[in-house]
This record gives sequence, C-alpha cells and structure tokens, in this order.
Amino acid sequence: MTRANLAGLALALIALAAPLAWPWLKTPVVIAASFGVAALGVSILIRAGQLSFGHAMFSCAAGYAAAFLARAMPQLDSALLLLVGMACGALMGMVIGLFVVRYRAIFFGMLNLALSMVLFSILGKFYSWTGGTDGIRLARSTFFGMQLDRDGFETALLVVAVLCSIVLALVVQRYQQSIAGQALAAVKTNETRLEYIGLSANKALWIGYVISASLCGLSGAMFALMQGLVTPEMGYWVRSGEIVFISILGGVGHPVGAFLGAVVFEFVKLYSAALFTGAWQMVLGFVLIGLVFFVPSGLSGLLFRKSKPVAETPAADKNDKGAAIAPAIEEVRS
Amino acid sequence: MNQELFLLAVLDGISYAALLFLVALGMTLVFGVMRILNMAHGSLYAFGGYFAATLGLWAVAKGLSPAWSFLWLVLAALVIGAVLGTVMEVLLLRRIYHKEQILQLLVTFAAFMIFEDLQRMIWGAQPYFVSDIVNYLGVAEVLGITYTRYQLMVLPGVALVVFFGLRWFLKSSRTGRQIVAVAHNREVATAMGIDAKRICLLTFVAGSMLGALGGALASPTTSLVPGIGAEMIVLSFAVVATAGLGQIEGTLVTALLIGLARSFAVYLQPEMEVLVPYLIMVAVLLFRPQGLFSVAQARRV
Amino acid sequence: MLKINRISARIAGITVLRKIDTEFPAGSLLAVVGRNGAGKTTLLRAVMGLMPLQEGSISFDGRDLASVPAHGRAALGIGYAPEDRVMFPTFTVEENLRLPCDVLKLPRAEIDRRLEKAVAVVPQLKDMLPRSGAALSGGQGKIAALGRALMAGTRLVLLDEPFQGLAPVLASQYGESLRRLREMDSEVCVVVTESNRSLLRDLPDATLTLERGELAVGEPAAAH
Amino acid sequence: MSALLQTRGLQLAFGGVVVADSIDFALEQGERLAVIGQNGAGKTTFINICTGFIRPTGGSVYFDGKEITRMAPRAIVQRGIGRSFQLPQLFLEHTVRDCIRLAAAGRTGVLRMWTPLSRVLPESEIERILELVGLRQRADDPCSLLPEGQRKLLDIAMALVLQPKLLIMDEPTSGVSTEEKHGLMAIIMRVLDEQKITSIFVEHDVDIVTRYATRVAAWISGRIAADGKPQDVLGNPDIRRNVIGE
Amino acid sequence: QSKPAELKIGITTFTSGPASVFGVPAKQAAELYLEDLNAKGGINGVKVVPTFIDEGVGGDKLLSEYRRVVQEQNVHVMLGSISSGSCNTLAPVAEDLKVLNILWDCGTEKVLEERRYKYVVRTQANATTEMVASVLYLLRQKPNFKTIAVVNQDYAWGRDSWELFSQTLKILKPDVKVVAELFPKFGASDFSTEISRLQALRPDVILSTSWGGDLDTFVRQSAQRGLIKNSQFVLPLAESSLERLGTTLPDGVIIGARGDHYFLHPVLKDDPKLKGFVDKFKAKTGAYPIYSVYHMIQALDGLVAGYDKAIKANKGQWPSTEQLASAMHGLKFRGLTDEVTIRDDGQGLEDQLLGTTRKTAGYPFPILDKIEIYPAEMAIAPVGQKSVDWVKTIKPEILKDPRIKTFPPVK
Ligand SMILES: Nc1ncnc2c1ncn2[C@@H]1O[C@H](COP(=O)(O)OP(=O)(O)OP(=O)(O)O)[C@@H](O)[C@H]1O
Ligand SMILES: Nc1ncnc2c1ncn2[C@@H]1O[C@H](COP(=O)(O)OP(=O)(O)OP(=O)(O)O)[C@@H](O)[C@H]1O
Ligand SMILES: [Mg+2]
Ligand SMILES: [Mg+2]
Repeated sequence: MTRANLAGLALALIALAAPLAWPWLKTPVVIAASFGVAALGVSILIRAGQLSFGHAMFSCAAGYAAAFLARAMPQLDSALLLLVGMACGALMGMVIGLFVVRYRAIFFGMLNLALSMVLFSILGKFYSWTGGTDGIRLARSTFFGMQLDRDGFETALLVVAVLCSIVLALVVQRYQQSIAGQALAAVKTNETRLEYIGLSANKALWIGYVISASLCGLSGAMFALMQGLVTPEMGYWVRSGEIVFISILGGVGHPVGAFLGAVVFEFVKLYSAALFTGAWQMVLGFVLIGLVFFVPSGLSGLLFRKSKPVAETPAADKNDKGAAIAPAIEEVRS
Repeated sequence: MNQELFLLAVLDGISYAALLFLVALGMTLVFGVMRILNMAHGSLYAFGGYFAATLGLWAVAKGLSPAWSFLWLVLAALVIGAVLGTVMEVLLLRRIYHKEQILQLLVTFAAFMIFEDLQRMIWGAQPYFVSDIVNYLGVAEVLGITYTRYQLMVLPGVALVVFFGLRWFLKSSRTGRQIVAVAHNREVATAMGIDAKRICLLTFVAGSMLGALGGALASPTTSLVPGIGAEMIVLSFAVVATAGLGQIEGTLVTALLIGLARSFAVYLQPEMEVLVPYLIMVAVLLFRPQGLFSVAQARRV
Repeated sequence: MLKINRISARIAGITVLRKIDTEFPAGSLLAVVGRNGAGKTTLLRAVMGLMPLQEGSISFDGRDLASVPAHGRAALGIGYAPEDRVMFPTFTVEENLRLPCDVLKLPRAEIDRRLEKAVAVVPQLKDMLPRSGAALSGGQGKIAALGRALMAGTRLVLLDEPFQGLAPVLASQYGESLRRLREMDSEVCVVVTESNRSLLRDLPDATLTLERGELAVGEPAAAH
Repeated sequence: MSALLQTRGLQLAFGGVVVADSIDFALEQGERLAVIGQNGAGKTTFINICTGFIRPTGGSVYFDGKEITRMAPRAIVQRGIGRSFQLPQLFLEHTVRDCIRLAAAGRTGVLRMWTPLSRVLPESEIERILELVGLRQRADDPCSLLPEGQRKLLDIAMALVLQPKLLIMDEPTSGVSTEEKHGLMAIIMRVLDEQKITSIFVEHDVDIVTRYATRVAAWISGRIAADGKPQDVLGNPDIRRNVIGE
Repeated sequence: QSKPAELKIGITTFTSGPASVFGVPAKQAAELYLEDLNAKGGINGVKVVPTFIDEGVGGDKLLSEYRRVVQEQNVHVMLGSISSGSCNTLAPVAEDLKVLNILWDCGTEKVLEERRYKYVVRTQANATTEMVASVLYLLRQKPNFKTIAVVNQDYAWGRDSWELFSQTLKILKPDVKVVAELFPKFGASDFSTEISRLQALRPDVILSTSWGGDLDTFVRQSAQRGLIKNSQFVLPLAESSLERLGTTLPDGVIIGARGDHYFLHPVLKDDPKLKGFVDKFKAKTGAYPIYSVYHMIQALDGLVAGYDKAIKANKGQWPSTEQLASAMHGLKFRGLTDEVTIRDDGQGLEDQLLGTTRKTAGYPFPILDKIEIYPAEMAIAPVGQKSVDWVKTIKPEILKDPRIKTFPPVK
C-alpha cells in the first residue's frame, strides 16, 4: 500500500469519525466529498491537458434530474436518486462529449463554459418548470428503504458519500493505469503520435469525458440530497472554476488529491467566509496564486513527491504548443 | 417586425456590439501575443467603469462642464489599464510564462477572485452611475424614436477608431511588428533584438486598457454593480472563441453578430436573449472549429 | 572578439555545458561539432543570452555580456539562425529579413544596403523575398534564416546546424555562400554547429568538438 | 493489384505551390525504397498523404489492394502502415518504457482499453526492443530528458513495435550524428529484414542511400523525376545536377 | 430553561452581490439597534450578539453557512432573509433544525401559504399586500389608461409580483391591454433594447418591480431616452432608490415603499421613535433609511416583543425556542411605524404606503406626494387561502374602501 493510499484511508476515517464528535461537521464533510468527487472527475481531464470551465453543468443537471424525479415520484429512494444523478451525468457526457472532444485547450474549455452557461440560462429563464433562480426543493425521501429523520439522514448520506468516494477513487486510479487512461494522458503531449500508433485521441478523450461527467453527476446528486435544494447557481461557471481550483489544489497526480483539495477548500472557504466576511474570494485567490507559484503539483504532489525530477516545459516546446492552439494575430498581415 | 423596429434593433445591436468589441479586443490581443487567456479581464472592465464613474463624480462636484467627461472616461481607462495591467504582468504573469497553460489560466482566475472582492472593498455595493455626458450630448431623432447621441455615435465611433488604429498599429508600426513577432516565437524574437519582456508588458497593458475602456465607456449608460465583470468575462470569451483566437477582424464581426442577434432576440424572442451569444458560438464552432477567422497552422511533423 | 570564460549551464537540473572555455576570433569560420545532445545548441543559446549561465562569463570586445540583456545582443552585431529556422509566418521573407534592423531603428538606406549585401551573399534569396514566411520548405527556411542572421550579424554570425536536412545540392550552395561572405567581409566571424562532420568538408578554419557538454581535450581553442 | 502501396494521380498544391503533381507510384512487397529530392520538393507531403495526415485534392492511394485515400491515420495504421517522423513525435511525459507499451497497445486494439498498460507487453519483449535501438539504459527516463538523437531512435522504435507491413521513415538519420548514423541504419534494416517489413525512407545522405536502398525515387518539384535502381537514379545527370550537386 | 449568558442570533443579509444595496444598510441598522438594545441591558438582561451571514454567496452556500451557524454555534434565533428565494429555501430547514426563523424582508407570499410552520414567522407584509396596494393606487390616481407594459427582473420575484399585479388589474380593470412583458436578465446592465421596444410601443403605463442597480439603470436609461416622460411609470420598490437616483426621477412617477414606512411618513414623521432613528441612521451612514432598514428594525422589535411575551407566559423564566416560537404567533408590536400583527399562519400584517414623486426645495431628490396608506387587512388573503385564488375574488368596491387613508398634497 502506497503512502498516498494510506493517506486516503486516513482521510476517509477522519471524515467518518470527526462528525461523531462535532455533529455539525456532517454537512461540510458531505459537501467536501461531493466536491471531491467532482474534482476527481475534472482532474481526469486535466491529466489530458484539458481544462473544462463548465463541468459544473453536469452536477447541476444531475441535481435537477434528481429533483424533478423526486418531485414526480416522492417515494423514490435517495440511493436511487444518487444513481440517477450519475446516470444523468454519464448520459449528458456521452452526448456533449461527442461534440466537445473535437476541440482542445482553450476551445475545449470555452465550449464547456458556453454550454454550461446555456444550461444556467435555461434553468434561470424557464422558471415555471425550473423554479427560476430560486431552484427546486427536494423533499427528504427514504434512504435504502429507511424513513430517517434529519440527523439519521445526514449520517446515512455521510457514510454513503465517504464509501462512494473511496470506491470511485480506486476506480479512477485503476482507469488511469489502463490503456484508455494512459492514452488520455498522451493526448496532452502528442496527439499526432497517438493517431499513428492506431489509437484515437478523440475516443480516449471521450471516454475520459464521460467518466468525468458521471462523477460530476454523482457529485451533483449528492450535493442536492444534502442541501435539499437545487439552484442554477450549481452550474454557474464560477462553480466550475472552483472545481478546477480544487483539483489543482489537491493535485492531479493521485486520486486522493481531489479529496484532500476538497476538504481544504471547503474549510478554507467556510472559515474565511466567517472570518473575512466580504473577502473570502480574495483569500481563495491568494491561496491559489501561492499554490501555482510554490506547489504547482498540488497537495498530493507535496505530500507524496516522486523522486523523479519533472522537466520544465522547454521554452521552444511551449511556443510550439501555443502555435498549435492559436495562430496569433496573424490575419492582420495577410 | 416593421421597418422602424428593424432599424431600431440594428442601432441597439451596434451600440452594444461596440462595447463588447472593445472588451473582447483586449482579451484577444493579450491571448494572441502571450497565449494567456486572462480570466481577470472582466474585472478590468469593471474597474475601468468604476474609476470613470468616480472621476466623473469628482468632476461634477467640482462643477466642471460635462464636455470634459470624455476626457475622464478615456483617462480612467488609461490609468486603470496601466496600473492594474502593470501590476498583474509584473507580479503574476511574468513569473509563469514558462509554466503550463493550465496554471497560467488559474493564476488569472485567482486574480479575478481577488479583484472581485477588491472592487467591492473600494466602491462598496451601491450602484454607481454617472451619465452627464449622455445628457450633455442629448438625443437624436431616428425615425421618430429618440436615441441618445452617445450610443448612436460615440460608442460605435470609438470602436471603429480603435479597430482601425490597432490594425494600422500592428501592421505598420515598428512596435506593432515586434508584437506580432513575439506572438509567434518569443525566443527567436529576442534573438532578433526584440525586448520580449517589454513587448509583453506593453501588450498586456494595452489589452487591459481596452478592457477598462470598454467599462469606462459603458459607465454613462450602465449602473455599475458588483459582479458586472464576471458577466463580461464569459461574454468576451464567447466573442473571442467564436472569432478565432487572436483575430481582430473576427472579433469585430463576431461582436456585431452577437450584438445584433441579441437585440433582435429582444424584439422577436425575448426568452432567447441570454442564450444567443452561446448558441452563436456553438453553431460557429461546429462548422469552423478554429473560429470564424483563422490562419492555417504551421505544420509540425 | 568573443571570449567564453569557463561557462556552465544546466537544463532541468542536468548540467549540459561544463566549463567551456574558448574564443571566437574576428575573421574566422569556426565549426562546433559533436554528437546529438552534446550541447551545441545550448552553447549558441548561451551566447545569445537565451540560456542562464551557472558559472563563468562571456565577453564581447572585452565587455561582459552579463550586463547586456538577451535582446541587446543583436545591437552588438550578433546574428543568429536557430536550428529550427523560425520564419515569422505573417511577414514576407523580405520583411523577415528587415525585422532585426528595423528593431535596431537603423535608417532605411542602411537597411536597404544590408539587404542588398545579403542577397549578394545568398543569391537564392532573390526569388524568395516576396514569398510568405510560412510557405518555405525546410531547406528554403535554412537559407532564409541565414539571410536574416546576416542582416544583424555584422560582426558575429551564429548558425545552428545549417546543413541539417539540406539536400546535397543545397548544402554545397550554402557552403558557397559562407565562402562568399568571408570574401566580402574579412572581419566577420562565423560559427557553425554541426553533428555531421562530413557535411562541413574543408569549410572551417578550426573545429571545436563538444562531448557531453565539455570541450574535447586536445582541440586547439581557436586558430587561424 | 499486386503492389503493396500504390498511388494514382495524387494532386496537391499549397496556395499555388504544387507539391504533388499527379504522382503515380507503386511499391512492391519487400522493397527498401529511399526517397531523395530537393528541399521542398514534396517528400514529406507524399508521406503525409500516404499516411492520412493530409488529404490530396485529387488521386487515390491503395494499400494492400484497398483504397485508403480518405481514411483517418489510425485506420491506416491499423491496416499495417507504421511511420516515424522528421521531428520525433513522443509522449514527452511518459517514460521510454511506457511509450513502447503504448505503441504496443495500439496494436492490440480498442476492445482492451481497460487492460492495465503494464500488461500490454511482456517485460522481456520491451527490453529486447530497447536493446535493439540502444535505449535500454534510459528505459525509465521520461522522454523529455532524451537528446534529439535518442528521441529519433525511440520514435522509430515506436513505429517498429506496431509490427507494420510497411514502415515509412521521414529522414531517420537527419540530426543523428555521423558516429551513430550507420549503426542505426544497419540495425533498423536488420530488423526490417527479419520481420519482412517493406520500407520507405527519406534520406539526403547519398552514402546511406547507396548502402541500404534497393530502389531510389527522386523528387523534384512535386514530381518523381527518377525512379529505379540506386545506381541508375544516382547516376542520372538530371538528378545529379538538381539534387545531389557536383 | 435557564437564562443564557448571551443570546446569539444569526442574521442573513446581502453583503455582496447586487442586493447588497439592501443588505448593507440593513446590517448597519441591525448593528445600530443592537448597540442600543445591549446598552439598555438587552432582552431581559441578556445581551444579544449577532452573527451575519452573507446571502450573496448563492443559495446552496447560504444553506451550508446557515446550518453551520445553527449547529456549530448553537444559535436558536435566525433572521433570514432578504431574497424570496432564500426564504423559500431556509424556511423548511429552520423547521427541521427547530430554530426560530424570522423572515425579515422577503416578500414571497408562497412560503407561508404552501405550508404551516411552527418556527417560521414574518414580521412584515407579503407580495400580495404590496402588489394589490400598488394596483389600487394606480387605479385611484390614474384611472384612464388603456395599455400597460412590464419590465421585471427575471427571477421569482419579478415573475411572481407581475402575476399578482396583472391578476388584480384584470379583475379591477378588465379592458387594459398588456402590450409587452419583458423579463431582462437579473442584474442586467443595459436596457437600451427594451427601451427602444417600449418607445415603439408607447404604452400608457410601464410597471417595474425591479430594484437596486437594475432599477437605477432602467430608470436612468429611460430618462436619457425620454421614455419616462411619455409613459406613466409605476415602481413599487423604488422607495429604496429615491435618494440614489436623485433628480433623475421626474415628477409624477408612482413609487411604493414595501410597507408603511417612509421618513416623511405623513402621520409619524415627527414621532420621536421614527424621527430619532432616522436622524441617528443618517448621522451614521449619511443616507436616509430605506425599506430594508425599517424591516430589519421591525424584525428585531418583533423579536424583543416576542421574548417579552414568552417570558411573561413562562412566569418570568427564559423561554425555550418552542415557547418563543409560539409566542411569536398572534404577537402585536410596533416597529418604527404603525403596529404590526403576526397572524396565526405566521404572516405579518403591515400597512402599505404609496406616493407620487415630486421635487421640492428641501431635498436633493424627489419626495413622495399624494401619499395613500392601505391597511393590510384589506389587501391580503385570509389565513388558509392562497393569494392567487384570493385576488380573483377582489371586488371593484375595494377602490372606494373607506379604510384607505389619503393625505393632502405636500405644500
Ligand atoms: N528542454 C530540455 N529539457 C531537458 N533537457 C534538455 C532540454 N533541452 C536540451 N536538453 C538536454 O541538453 C543537452 C544538450 O542539448 P543541445 O540541444 O544543446 O544539444 P545539441 O548538441 O544541440 O544536440 P543536437 O545535435 O541533437 O541538436 C542534451 O542532453 C539534451 O537532452
Ligand atoms: N501546411 C502547409 N502549408 C503551406 N505550404 C506547405 C505546407 N506544408 C508543406 N508546404 C510546402 O510544400 C512544399 C513541400 O513540402 P515538404 O515538406 O513536403 O517538402 P520536403 O520535400 O519534405 O522538404 P524537406 O526536405 O525540406 O523536408 C514546401 O514548399 C512547403 O513549404
Ligand atoms: Mg542542437
Ligand atoms: Mg521533409
């Protein structure tokens, strides 16, 4: 068992134990788990060098799917709603993925952002169905067939969230070692070669995209159950930015990173919101800058640093990459 | 839709497009040269607007003629662009040119978060609004409908001046050519004697000034409220990506496209208004994956 | 003219130049040869200031280049043709050639004069001038890059692997150009790197051999 | 149609510059074709068309009797054409070993996407391949640390792992130092012979062409100006004047 | 239950986002009020300590923070919130957490009509009262109009308030034609296109229940383009923008106050409690109080009155949250203006004040003229009935209801 896996296990135990002592911690821990799952999804794409500034759309859509379903069938079990959320994310990811995996880098990021804004605007606009910006409330339903009160429900959700996190982290770890996962990582460095060994970069990205979308979907459903509320805010681009923030904070090198990042993020946010009212964004901003400057590999990179030195992207390569992404302000000349 | 409404929609679209163009132009210029997508660009828009309003209020308090307002607007944009642009470039961006693009994007995202709060700390949450210049210039009758001269002439006028000015600058001025060279290859440009550091600073400041100019010019017709910048970022992203990254003509065309589509949506299908920019973007990228305008890429195998 | 005093440089924690100590005298043509990864490119980049030095110093006409920023070297009369050519694609070849002089704010007449001289040295340029910088093949790019290096490089011209990928016929024409250059301007110093010794033939006055970032022993530092 | 690779009337121009001027060409099983030619004559472009990187504006390409003209590169690769590049194309963040494994994964196909990468190829097989190109010591280094010449070797090794029927190499020796050039070519050619792989390689060095090619094609301005036995082509006065130079 | 050392209360208010135009002054008001209260010994000797929560962070983050404050800091009384959306979200959670929640500023009538709460009460009027009173004032002042257009913010309040307004209008004046229903994006900063369209349509009346920056921008752009001179504007929430808009607002615009509070209240303007507070608030913040400020004070006054009542009922002992909550129902108390009664369903009864702008020499912004005050009882659905159903039962006689207080024009 590696140090990172041990740390993951410890994190899970703490997540389960701490709320025993301080019951109010249940909410933040479940929310952190939910963000962690989403960040885990986004980090899959980051490993392929693709930054999505729109993945909150899957969480948001999944949350609404769960809410609509719960409204139509109040007897539906909460565990089922979680699955529905995940399925919704996966389904959307498959469809949207067909379109967006053709794009890279900035275009990829911006398309995701634009699509998430479409969803965000629709949810806000068609208010007779969606409740507009105020969103929809979810009534508490049974959990694994048990009718629970608030406290019991929160406990059940906590346990499920932590278990889900562990399982998903392992699944993602396994995926990253697989051909599909490694091919995805290769998308970042050389797509031409990938094509010329007979693998499809778009397909590798599509698989990664669907996995990341399902994770975000599950995260959204988890979040919705915890809050008992879904709002378009869940899909706003700044929320997507926060998910990216968490992935980078935790580091994309190891699945545990996403959860480390989420816990730190949730608590930094909670306390800076309380301590520096009106300046919590600023605090997060400075944290992020510090991170990029001093620990670009994230918390997991810091804790489980590999012995191998990582080469800086050479200047020439960087220029090349840029040229692939964008042909500069060249039109002016021709 | 009759002819009168049609013309009105066109006028509305153009005045809106003018602002959008200025802001998006700044973003695309910075991206073209530095390959950095500045997420904090919307904040520059907001700061430009707030600062222009502050100067305007001060001028009104001093009893200066509103005719001077034009000076305040431009001055505000230049000062804010120079100050914030320099601060961002020197303190943040300069240190990360050699890092991965993802990290660069995140740094500007962090700057965005900081600016959002900073702006609220400086100007509070009250809406700001200084419209003396609009009142001073008065209204013009267009087909029986009153339209402010400011929106009818000043906004599109400035946008066109900036457009042709920048085109000329990049094409014909010495500095402009240097900017294009750095945009293509920093290292070789340096070997040719170009001070890439200076060019980057210059470009970033110029881009910031354009963003701030958009805000400053918007301030006479808009209330400045917290969050106004976040809105603008997403919109200018949409313009920049639709246009083709780094494309100046493309940016003009796209801004017009989006501005007009938006105003027609208000007349024909108001529910669609907010969706229009994104739908245009998705539609364009579907058929032209590199945006409306793009240059063939250099081959690399 | 250019003195390199025991310089070392590192990339990503690996030392790629070790205490290089040599001199490029005026009016000479030097070849720097060595296997792949020996550090030839790195040496030229160090001279151009594109590569931070770990130790040692480089001086030009007795002046320490540490005080001259990377972009100031062109003003000293140093021209550079990078290994991967890099023509600016939105300029024509002529504009590419004029660029370094333009940056130096030279008078128009002077730029025209230099352009004329460059074309005289490299006659293949003549047909290329109006073409777009993007439309050159590998070999044509090498030629154009040479021309551009000559525009700024009135005193020192650094050419990184100029023969790589050139068809034999073009390679010999390239050699001719270098000879012509030295005939026209006896003071200029030309430094050529090459991993393929045979392509150089009898061109250089002296040859420096790099091995794993070190100057191979037994080589004369420079000679005429 | 018995030829392994055949093109008919390939046509392509970049903004007025004709880079493929109705190229008719056929390659038989077992040949070792060297492509020489002026710079900018269209050699790389020809390879790019045959491997699906660029689509010609006219004409068609057949491989093994099937038309492959408008296929995606990976479909062509899966049919048995491997290629290496003028500028090495590597997975810079992967280790040398993983690059080899990934290349082998391409061979095994899509259905095994979930297989761990480490089980794609037996260790011994990886060692053997790396030994062949002399990269065994660097097996666990990230590619980004390799110097240009070794990158070139790895690039070729990745194409070899695919076990193609036809291997196309774009200037395998350019940028490789004199000392290593011949050794490298000797090894590659030995492997190709052992595995009965047909090959095309672009080369400027006349020595190498003479020594390793069974057939030479010379490109001038988008056309094949001469095609045949090495001594014939290299002796062709037109070619000597325009390509080789006296 | 023993008396706590201090009484912690949580207050949700906007300190960021566009709605901080209400939130920040209200927060200042709360601090001012509690300072005074604590100086006088607090509630029955217990000092009141507030924790403020920013509503501007968005619905779900607000919920997390609300839960944290209640659970971690063990708070039993919450004041939440400004936004109707937040109220709808928080009410069931408060009930769940068994914490008294005073809806202190939001207007949505739905929250208390759709469910009966034990722990949730509202200390001011709801949207029904506000909109019905607005229609009445419009019809009484300008009975002869044929067309109306609406420009509301695109979120629950903008939509719901229009629903109530238009339903009421349809009953009382069926021949009016609605020529445009525009719902620009919440927080929109440019209304040029909407204004162009309205100029082409030339409606007699333009209604907007917008507030904050949106309202300011809309009014200013309308003034610049001359729209405001051609159509009768009805702005039921514009009391909060009067001072900011200054002279931009011409005379003759109909303005609502979301309650009966106004610093120049025709009856109470010299009342020491109101006047004293207005002066103090002006001295501290430099601005006149706006409706969110009055609502905050009203909620705190209601809380103090509720504790007094509960302590009395509990024989002088400190009440449990449950006892406090039940004391709040049926409570009568006075804030800065007229008395408020909390009904059995938790809904407060608060009168409505409307007026028409008029510029005077005394102030750099227009003041309200032709003020009318509508008692809450006549403009609210009875307990147990939903507002949407109730407004359909309104009779035209209501226009002449003698309970409406009218005041002569200001000299
Ligand atoms: N960006 C980089 N990251 C890591 N190592 C590098 C980088 N660039 C160069 N190196 C290493 O530095 C050493 C010297 O490289 P350099 O490019 O100077 O060699 P060269 O002699 O020019 O070789 P070639 O003939 O292949 O061009 C090599 O070992 C190379 O691997
Ligand atoms: N994407 C492109 N756009 C425009 N012109 C191109 C493009 N690719 C190649 N060319 C042009 O086509 C011609 C043929 O190029 P190609 O690379 O095939 O030549 P080559 O024979 O491989 O030359 P070299 O030996 O220098 O590599 C050149 O003139 C080149 O400039
Ligand atoms: Mg080199
Ligand atoms: Mg080639």
